[in-house]
Parts: sequence; C-alpha cells; structure tokens
Amino acid sequence: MREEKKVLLRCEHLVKEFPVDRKRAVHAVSDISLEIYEGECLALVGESGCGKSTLGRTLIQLHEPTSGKVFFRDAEISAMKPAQFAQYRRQMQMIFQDPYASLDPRMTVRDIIAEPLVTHKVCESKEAVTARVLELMDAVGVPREFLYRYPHQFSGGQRQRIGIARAVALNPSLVICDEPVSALDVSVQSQVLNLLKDIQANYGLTYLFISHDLSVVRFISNRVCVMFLGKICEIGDSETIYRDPVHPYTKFLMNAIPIANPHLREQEKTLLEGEIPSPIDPPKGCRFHTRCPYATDRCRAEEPALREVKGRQVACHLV
Amino acid sequence: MLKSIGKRVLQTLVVLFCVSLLIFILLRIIPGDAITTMMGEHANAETIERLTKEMNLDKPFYVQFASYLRDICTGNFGSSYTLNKPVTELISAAFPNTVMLAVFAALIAWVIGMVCGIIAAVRKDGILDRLFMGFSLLGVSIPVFMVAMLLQYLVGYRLHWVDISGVKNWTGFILPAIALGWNSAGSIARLTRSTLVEVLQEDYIDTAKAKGLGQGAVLLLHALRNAMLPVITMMALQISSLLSGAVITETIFSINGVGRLAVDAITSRDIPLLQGTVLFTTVIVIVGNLIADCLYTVLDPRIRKGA
Amino acid sequence: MPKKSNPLQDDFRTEMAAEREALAAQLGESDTFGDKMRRLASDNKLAVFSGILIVIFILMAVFAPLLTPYDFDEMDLMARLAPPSAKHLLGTDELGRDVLTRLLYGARVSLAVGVIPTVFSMLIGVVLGMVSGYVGGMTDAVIMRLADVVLSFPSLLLAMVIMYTLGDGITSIFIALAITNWASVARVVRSETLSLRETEYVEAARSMGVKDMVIIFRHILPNCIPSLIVLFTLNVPSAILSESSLSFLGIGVQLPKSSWGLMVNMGRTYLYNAPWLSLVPSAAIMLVVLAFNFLGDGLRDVLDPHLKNS
Amino acid sequence: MEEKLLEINHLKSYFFTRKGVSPAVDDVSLAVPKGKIVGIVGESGCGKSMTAKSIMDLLKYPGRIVEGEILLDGKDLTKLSARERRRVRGEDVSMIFQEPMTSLNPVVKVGKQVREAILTHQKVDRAEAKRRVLEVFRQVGISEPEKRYECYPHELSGGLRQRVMIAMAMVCRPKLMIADEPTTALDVTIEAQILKLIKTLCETTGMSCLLISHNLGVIAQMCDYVYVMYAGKIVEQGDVFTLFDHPRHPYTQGLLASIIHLDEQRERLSTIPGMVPNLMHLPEGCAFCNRCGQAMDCCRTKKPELYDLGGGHAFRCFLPGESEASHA
Repeated sequence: MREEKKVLLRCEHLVKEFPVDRKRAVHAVSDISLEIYEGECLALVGESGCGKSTLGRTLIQLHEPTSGKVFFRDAEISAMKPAQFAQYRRQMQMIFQDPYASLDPRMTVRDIIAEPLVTHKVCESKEAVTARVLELMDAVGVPREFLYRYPHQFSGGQRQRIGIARAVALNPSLVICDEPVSALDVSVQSQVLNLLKDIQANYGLTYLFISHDLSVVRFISNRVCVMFLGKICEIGDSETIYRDPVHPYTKFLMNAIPIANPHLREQEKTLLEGEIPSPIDPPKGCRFHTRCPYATDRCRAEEPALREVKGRQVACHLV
Repeated sequence: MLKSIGKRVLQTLVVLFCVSLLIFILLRIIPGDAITTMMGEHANAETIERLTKEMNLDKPFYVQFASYLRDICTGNFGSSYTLNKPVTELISAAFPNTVMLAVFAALIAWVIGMVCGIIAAVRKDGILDRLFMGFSLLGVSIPVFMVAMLLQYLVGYRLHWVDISGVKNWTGFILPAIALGWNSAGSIARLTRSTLVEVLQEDYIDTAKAKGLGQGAVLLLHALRNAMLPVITMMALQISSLLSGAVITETIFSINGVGRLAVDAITSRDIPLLQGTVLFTTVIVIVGNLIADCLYTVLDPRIRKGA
Repeated sequence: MPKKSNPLQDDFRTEMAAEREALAAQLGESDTFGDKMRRLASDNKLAVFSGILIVIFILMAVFAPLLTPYDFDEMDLMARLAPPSAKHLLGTDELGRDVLTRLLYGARVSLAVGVIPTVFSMLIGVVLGMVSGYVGGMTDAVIMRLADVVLSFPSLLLAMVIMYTLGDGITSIFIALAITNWASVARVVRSETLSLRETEYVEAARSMGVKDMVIIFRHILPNCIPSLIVLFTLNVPSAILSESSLSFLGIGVQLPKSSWGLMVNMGRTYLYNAPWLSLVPSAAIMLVVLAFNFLGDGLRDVLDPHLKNS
Repeated sequence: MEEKLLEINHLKSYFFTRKGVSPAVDDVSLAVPKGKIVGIVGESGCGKSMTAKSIMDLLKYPGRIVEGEILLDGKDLTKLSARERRRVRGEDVSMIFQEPMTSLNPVVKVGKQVREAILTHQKVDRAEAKRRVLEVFRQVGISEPEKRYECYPHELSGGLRQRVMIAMAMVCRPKLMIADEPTTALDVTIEAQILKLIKTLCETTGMSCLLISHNLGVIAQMCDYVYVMYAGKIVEQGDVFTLFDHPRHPYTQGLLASIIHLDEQRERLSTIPGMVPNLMHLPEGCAFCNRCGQAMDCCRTKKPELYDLGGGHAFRCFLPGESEASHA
C-alpha cells in the first residue's frame, strides 16, 4: 500500500501572515511544506495559535497565501484565477467546528445540503436536487422526515451530521475537517467520529483532520503532523508517532493528556513550563526553545529543519 | 493610546472638511442665484452687485470655496444682512444661552435617566421597572414642542409657578431645560437599563458575587463601570439631539440662542447667518463626539492598549 | 456513486432509532418566525394593542372623507375657536375649521412622512451598509466617513438646511428626512454584516465556492431582516417627529395642506385661550409615535434581543 | 468515614421557564470530606454546574432552589440570611469558572480584583492586602507578580487568567473550592499545569475541592471520590478506583467505553446511541432508558432508586434487583 501512494494535495514553502499593523504581523503559518496522499487521513495537531486552522484554510485557498505554492494533483491552484479555480473548488470541501454557527439559521436542512449542489449546478432539476439531498441525509443518518426543518431544531450532533452531508454532497476528493467534534458531548463525539470514518470509506475521501485533541486524532488518522507556532515539529504515521514520539514537544503534548485511569495518576509527570509564545513575535531559532527544558544555544540561534528520524520527519537539533 | 486618539483627530478633521463642503454646496451652489433667493424679487441692482462681490459669487466654484474655507478658518462668517451685524458677534451673544439650556437639560436628563435605568435594571421585571420603562418610552415619544407647550400652559399659565414672559435669570431656564431634557432622559434610562441587564449576566459578575461582595459593591465596582461605556457613547450622540431640540425649545420659550438664530436665518433667508449657525453647532457636535471618544479610550483598557 | 453495503451502517441504524425518538420530542419546541410572533402576541399585550392602534390610524387616514361630515378646509366663521362640543368633537380653529377633520386629513401627511422617507433611508442605508461591511477597505472608509458627516449635524438643522435648499413642499421633506436618516441605518447594517461575514456558515458558503453576491443575498440579507424590521418600526416614529418639528417651525408642510406639526404651529398663537388647538395634534403625534415605539420594542424583544440603541 | 465538610441532602434546583419546569438538579445528595477532591462528571446540561451554583447561591432567575439542604460544617446554607450567606462566599467556599476569558472584569486590573476578595472579608489595610495578593500570586505560580498585579485581564493569556482566578479563590484560605470545568477552555499543556496546581494547593493547604468536569481523564487524575450525573440526577457514585474499575450503571459503562486510548488503534468507537434528553421532556421512567442497551419494561415506567453496593459505591438502576429476582 505504501508504494502506490499518490499525492493529492501538496504545498511548498507555504507562508501565511496576517498583518496587525504596518510593522507587525501574526505569523500563522511559516514556511510549511507537506503532502497529503490520496485516501489517507492526515491530522494537524497542536495547541491554539499554532496555525493549524489557518494552514487548512490556506491549503484550500480560503485564505490567500502570503507566499508559497499549493498543488492539487499536479495543478498549481495557488496561482489560479478565481474562474479557473472554480472547478477545483468542488474537489475540496470543509466541515466546521461549531455546529451551531456553521449552518445558516434561516435555511432548511434541504437548502443547506443543497447549497453546494445548486452552486455548482450538478443536478438538472429541483427534484433531482431533493432526491440527492435525501440520499445524503440517509448516508449521514439524519431522518428523512426532517428535510424541511431548521437547524436550531436539532442537537449539536445532528447539526454536525448535516454539515457532513453538505461537505460530501459534491463527491469531493478532499475534506478539511476543522475540529469537527470538539464542540460535542463525549457520548455524541464518538457517534460522529464513527460516522466520519464510515463516510471516508464509503465515499473514498481524503481527510485533512484539524484537531487539538490527540485522542480523537489517534482514532481517525493514519498520519499525524504536530505543529507548534506555525511550524511542523514532527510528521509521520500515527502508529509510529504515538508509539514513540521523538520531538520533545510531541512528548510533552502526549504526556499532558489526562488519562482516564486513576491507577496511572501517581506517576510523576514532567510538565511543560510557561505559556505559548505570541505568534506576532515568535522566538528566534527553534520556536519551541522558550518552553523546551532541553534547549541548547544552538536551538536558540538556529532553526531546525525537518529530517528523517526513526521513520518519521522531525524538526529538532537534539534527536 | 495617543496613537489611536491621533488617528481619531485626523478622522475628525476629514469630517470637518466634508461638513463645511456640504454646507457650502447646500447653501451656495444648489439654490441657483443665491442673491435673488436671499433678497426676494425686490432687490435693487446695487445691493445685488455689492453682495455678489462680497460673497465671491462672480468667481469660479473653487475660488469661492477656497475663500469660504479661509474665512471660516479665521472665524469670519461674514455679516448677517438682516441684522446688519457680524455673524460671529451674533453667535457669541447667543451661544451662552444655548449652552446654559443644553447643559441644564443634559444634567437633568442624564442624572434622572441613569438613576431610573439603574433602578429598573436591578429590579428587572418589577413594578418600578415597568413604571420607569413606561415613562421613558413616553419620554422618547413625546415631541419636544408638546412638552414645552404643556409646561408653558400648565406650570406657567395655569399655576403661575414661574415667569414665562421671557428668560431673565437662570430660573427662566428651568422649564425649557426640562422640556429639552425629557427625550434624552428617556433614551438614557432605556439604554442604561438594557446594558446593565446585559452586564449583570456576565460571568465576571458571578465571580464578584462568588468573592462575597454585596449587591451594592457588585453593582458599583463591577457592573456600572462596564455598563457605562455604551451610555457614554449615547451621551455624546445626544449633544447633537439636544442641539436639535434647542432649536424648538428656544423658539417656544423665546430664548435668544443659536437655534433660534438659525430659525430666524431661514425664515429671513439670511445665508451668512444660517451658514454660521449651522457650521458652529456642527463643530460643537463633532468636538463633543471627539471628547467622548477620548474618554471612552481612557475608560476602556481594552481599547487603550490597542489590543 | 460509491455505495457498498457496510456492516457498520447497521449499528448506526439502531443508534438512529433512539435518536429519532429524542428528536421528535425536541422538535415540539421549534422557534420559527411565526412562533416568535405568537409569543409576542401572547406575552406583550401592549405591543399588540399598539399594532392595532397603528392600523386604526392608517384606516382613519385613508377613509378620512367618510368619517367626517366636514371638508378639511371648510370654514365656519361663526364658530371660530369653539371648544370641543357635540358638533365639533375636538373644537374648531381660528378660522372655524373642524379640528377633528383636519386631524384626520393631517394623518395622511404625517403617516406618509413617517413611512416613505423611512423606506428610502432604509434602502440607502441597507445597500451602503452592506457594501461597506462586506467589501471593507477604502469603500468602507469612504462610506463610513460620509455617514459620519451626516451624523455630525444636529439632524433638525441638517433637515432645515436641506429644506432651505430644496424649497418647501412635501417632496422636499421626503428627501430631507431620507438624507438625514440613512446614516444610522447604514451603521447598524454594516456592523451586522461585519459580524455575519465572520460566521462559519458564510465561510462554509465561501468554501463551497458560492459567489459573493449570492452570499450577500442568500445568507447576509435574510439574517439582517429581523434587525431591519425592528429598525423600520423605530425609524418611522422618528421621521414623524422630525416632520412635525419642521412643520412646527414653519419650514415643513405649507398651507393650505396640513400636517399635525403644522396644526400645532398654527394653534400655538392661541395656546392660552384655545389649548386644544395645539395639544390635540400633539397628542395624536405622541400616540402614533408611542404605538410604533411599543411595537418596535416588542418586536425587538422577540426578534433581535441584541440590537440596541439604534 | 472521614469528617464531612460539605453535605448536600436531597437538593432540588428547578428552572421555571415559560415552556415548563426544568428539573436541572433533581434530588441530588452528595458529600465532600475534609481535604479531599470530589468530582462530578457528566455531559452538558446534566445539572453539574447548577449543583455548584446552588451551593454558591448564584442561580439566576428563573432558576431557584426548591428544596433540600446544603450543610457546610453542619450549618445549613439555604437557611442563612443573604448577609451571612455572602460572608460564606469567598471566605469559606470559593469558586473558579470555566471561561477564564470572561470571568474577570475587563476594565479592572487583576491585582485589584483579587485584592477585593481580601478587603471584603478581612479587616486589613490596602498595603497588607496587596502584599497578601502578591504572595498568593507567587503561590499559584504567576511569574513577575508585581508586574501582573497591574495588568488588565485582556493582557494575560488564558492560562494566566485561570491562575489569577485560582489566586482569587485561594486568597481568603477557604475550606472548599468549587472548580467548574476549570480547564475546559485551556490547551492541553496548560490544562496539565492548572490541574497540577489545584492538586498541589489542596494537598498543601488541606482545602477540599469539588471538581466539575465532563472529561473522565481529568476526573480520573484528580479526584478521590466521583459522582456521575445524568439529566439532573446522580446515577452512580463511588470512590475513583471502584468507579473506573467496576462501573455498574450502563451510562457510566458507556462513557468509559467510548474513551479513546492512545496506546491502541481502534477500528470503531463504542458509542451511547441517541442524545442527551431535554430536561423538560424526560421519559416517564429512568431518564436513560431510551439510550440504554439493557433497558427493561420497568425502566420505562418507574424511576429507579439508588442501589447501594456498599463501600460508598451506589448506582441508580433496576438491574441488580432484577438480576436477584431472576436468580431467586
């Protein structure tokens, strides 16, 4: 399987900065290159402000990159004009974090799921649209009889299902899931995660799964990319990374998760000190050095590049 | 902080320029032949010629505008042709009366409005709340002239409590100030209530209560400081509506103020006087808003540090 | 269409059965526009009453000729300044004209002045506000400075100057009020648009490739409508008040036409011997304005609790 | 059994809304022993926050305590006058909230906000109060306390704000601290710091803590004793080891089963079907019956009582009685 991996989306030296004022900018994504392979689920993990959401949005051109290139299959979509890009747009869809804010409160379930179909004029008639919407509702498990209901009548989990139906309506190749379960209750969270996995299998989708929750990522993804302050720390197969994290930040991140087993709590944990630095004025050298207990002078001066260590890519001078 | 205030001052200057341009266009360009409009059909040739020269009406548009700008920057608003006095002189004679009236009205309105609003918010859905809010809606809905005339008729004519023949000393300002402040009191009360009710729902109010603070302390130290911010904005906006209302109040109570000058200027078609009074009041409004903005910046640390 | 049968789907079905049951219970309490209106009707009797009052005023204005035996400028010189009586329910004015009749006819002008300029100012305000909020940048700056300029004037003075420029007459009043009132509408719509533009469902639409114009009409405008309804009900009375102020100062509606403001103005001379002449039309203005404000308040409570100080 | 600091007996706090009565807290009894950390775990809307707010007397209209007693050191808080109750708040019981972003007054310096807590309860002058604030700041791990004292909330990060909140809760040396989802809004590395801080503070000062969370991981790491809430009722209670090792209630079992473990790759997550019921439309019998895989006929018609398994472990279900019946 490893041999026949085909690249679906690829970015090279992608940079995204949001200007704060004339002099300063938020360095949300700094010089990131990565590939997303067809059929996989790549997870972007990191704490708030690490740029994972921005990276996802920049990859599908919701934000215009400050510099760098994005290729979809082999077409450079970052250089395209809007008209030219339109046909690629339908290949990339998105599922959002907040199921309460991502559905227009004034539209019925039918209109919400039909919006991408109507926009890209895939169906000939209104009846065809409705038929397709019903089909999608079946697929995500929203009962058909709620076709003409409004979103506020549904619970968070149901809304998220509607959001998923909307995202897969056009049979896209790539779906960006931006924290799709973090706003949901524990018991509903696992339902939606199962659904996402089913949908991926049934529709042959590729996921870019953005999350701060390492457990969720563990379940859903094949590959993990750990980010810190706009940079990749570590990227590789989930199995490899979860079994043996190499980058100090990844280690601390995994260590910090409260484990639901009271027998493990007496183990003394080493915790990260300090706060996350501001992305407006990121530290020089390795961006993690201000929090890293192992930081050396080299870390403070020189930015580490990604290199192959133990079957995955790591950006750290010390490993 | 200085930077944001500086930016605001710059914006104000742009607005001031546009305001003077707008007044210029409205009063000099559109009415066609300004002089005939002003003098009616009975003007003699000589006067027309003199006025044309005086107002640069024979020059092209931009020259007119330039000299007009130069004039208003040096405080020279020309002279009123009906009253035969410099406009500046007329305004500076009338201005203290308007200020007195507006300040009186504002004091009455804001104190009463805020007190009622606070009580209504604290006793939300109680009898006092309903009573005050009913009254404030009445306050917002009654036209200024109706309050003025009712007061004049009842208090002045029927009860003879105050002299209504004219304004001789500060007591003469009481009725006009009440009439003028009535509306503002209503809207301040309503806004104070609604923001306070909202602020009282905030998490930090729970925090303050959890600390063990009493209701009064929670209200004074935490709720009001936050609720006052929009109210201050509203007060600044009311400078404008108070000056609008002053036009009517001054007319009814025969107070020699800027508003009445403006009405006189319109009825007698006195362009220099109208232009002077309108520009003057507008500048007051703009400066008032600027001060309120600066005050807001000082009171709200989130804006102060430019977050 | 990839749709192979999946054993995993089955346990999904059982989940669904439970969910459907819970959903059905939940759907009982929807909250659509109709529900909100019903809530308004059941909870806020004052707002309902105000609505009825407004309808009555409109009907009275429309059917004025049917409701009164007099003509609106019919003079009865024998009965000048007559106090209210059976013959003249609200008395007569200085020329012996029936006050009630003039009030009914005046309602036509006052209500028209309330509605027509408000419609125009709302149109201008909505378009400019939405463009300003959605496009941003230079366009936004220009439109907002323009609004600042208009809002810098005490509104009555600006209206007066415009009336001076355009000359007297009812059309001038419409224009003057439309010009003075659009700016505050534009500000509200702009801030609404700004916050709507940042919502995830607008972002979702953009991620699907929906065009900007479609987003504005499909997502932003419909979500502004509750605020616009409230804004409209609150702007009508303020326009009525402005017109009456202008007419009161003698720079609005001119004789022989009549509006409530003008009636107040004409009656002011006789304030001490015939107070009803100015107080009756004042009270009419107050009633209509109050009714609109109560209705607007009620609507705001159910439709749009966050819209304040418009 | 240890000495109880806080004891809640048959507490009912209802919301009286236009659509009907919502039993947010329905007959809840719990106890917090001295010096222990007790957890309440449940999903959103299960009444865990409302229980905390009832203790603090922070319920907002239209919610209020209908009946029940809240005993703090044997003194019933519900029977105190408003004034006495206020003295208890902040002095004996303090609370930290979920959202550090909105729980601090945005226009007041954080130092002053913490100082206020001391000045309200103790007769000390401002200089002394400030000294104490700085001391507490150091204790909760705020670096550069003098500088932070003069900061406004928006100038601090989420983690620091939560430390300030903890400082505020600690400054009067309360006997009990209620922490309502103290780390939900924080990043995972910061969460770990804050949890460690709370635990250390409890251990060093002998303070008790009532920790409310939806996160079973947090509960497992922190608590000595756990209450599981569902739809306004406590469905299971027990010490943390028993509860995590031998959960008895189907809901607790479901919750524990849906946890993802980092050390294993799973094909599929086990789930609890359906969704959290609306409190105003609860089923006639057990609130969980619609989602329960083991539901029996009696579950749909009768409300189960707590079934005591001994050793402090109890759960609200018909299953044990039924199984005994079938054995007999």
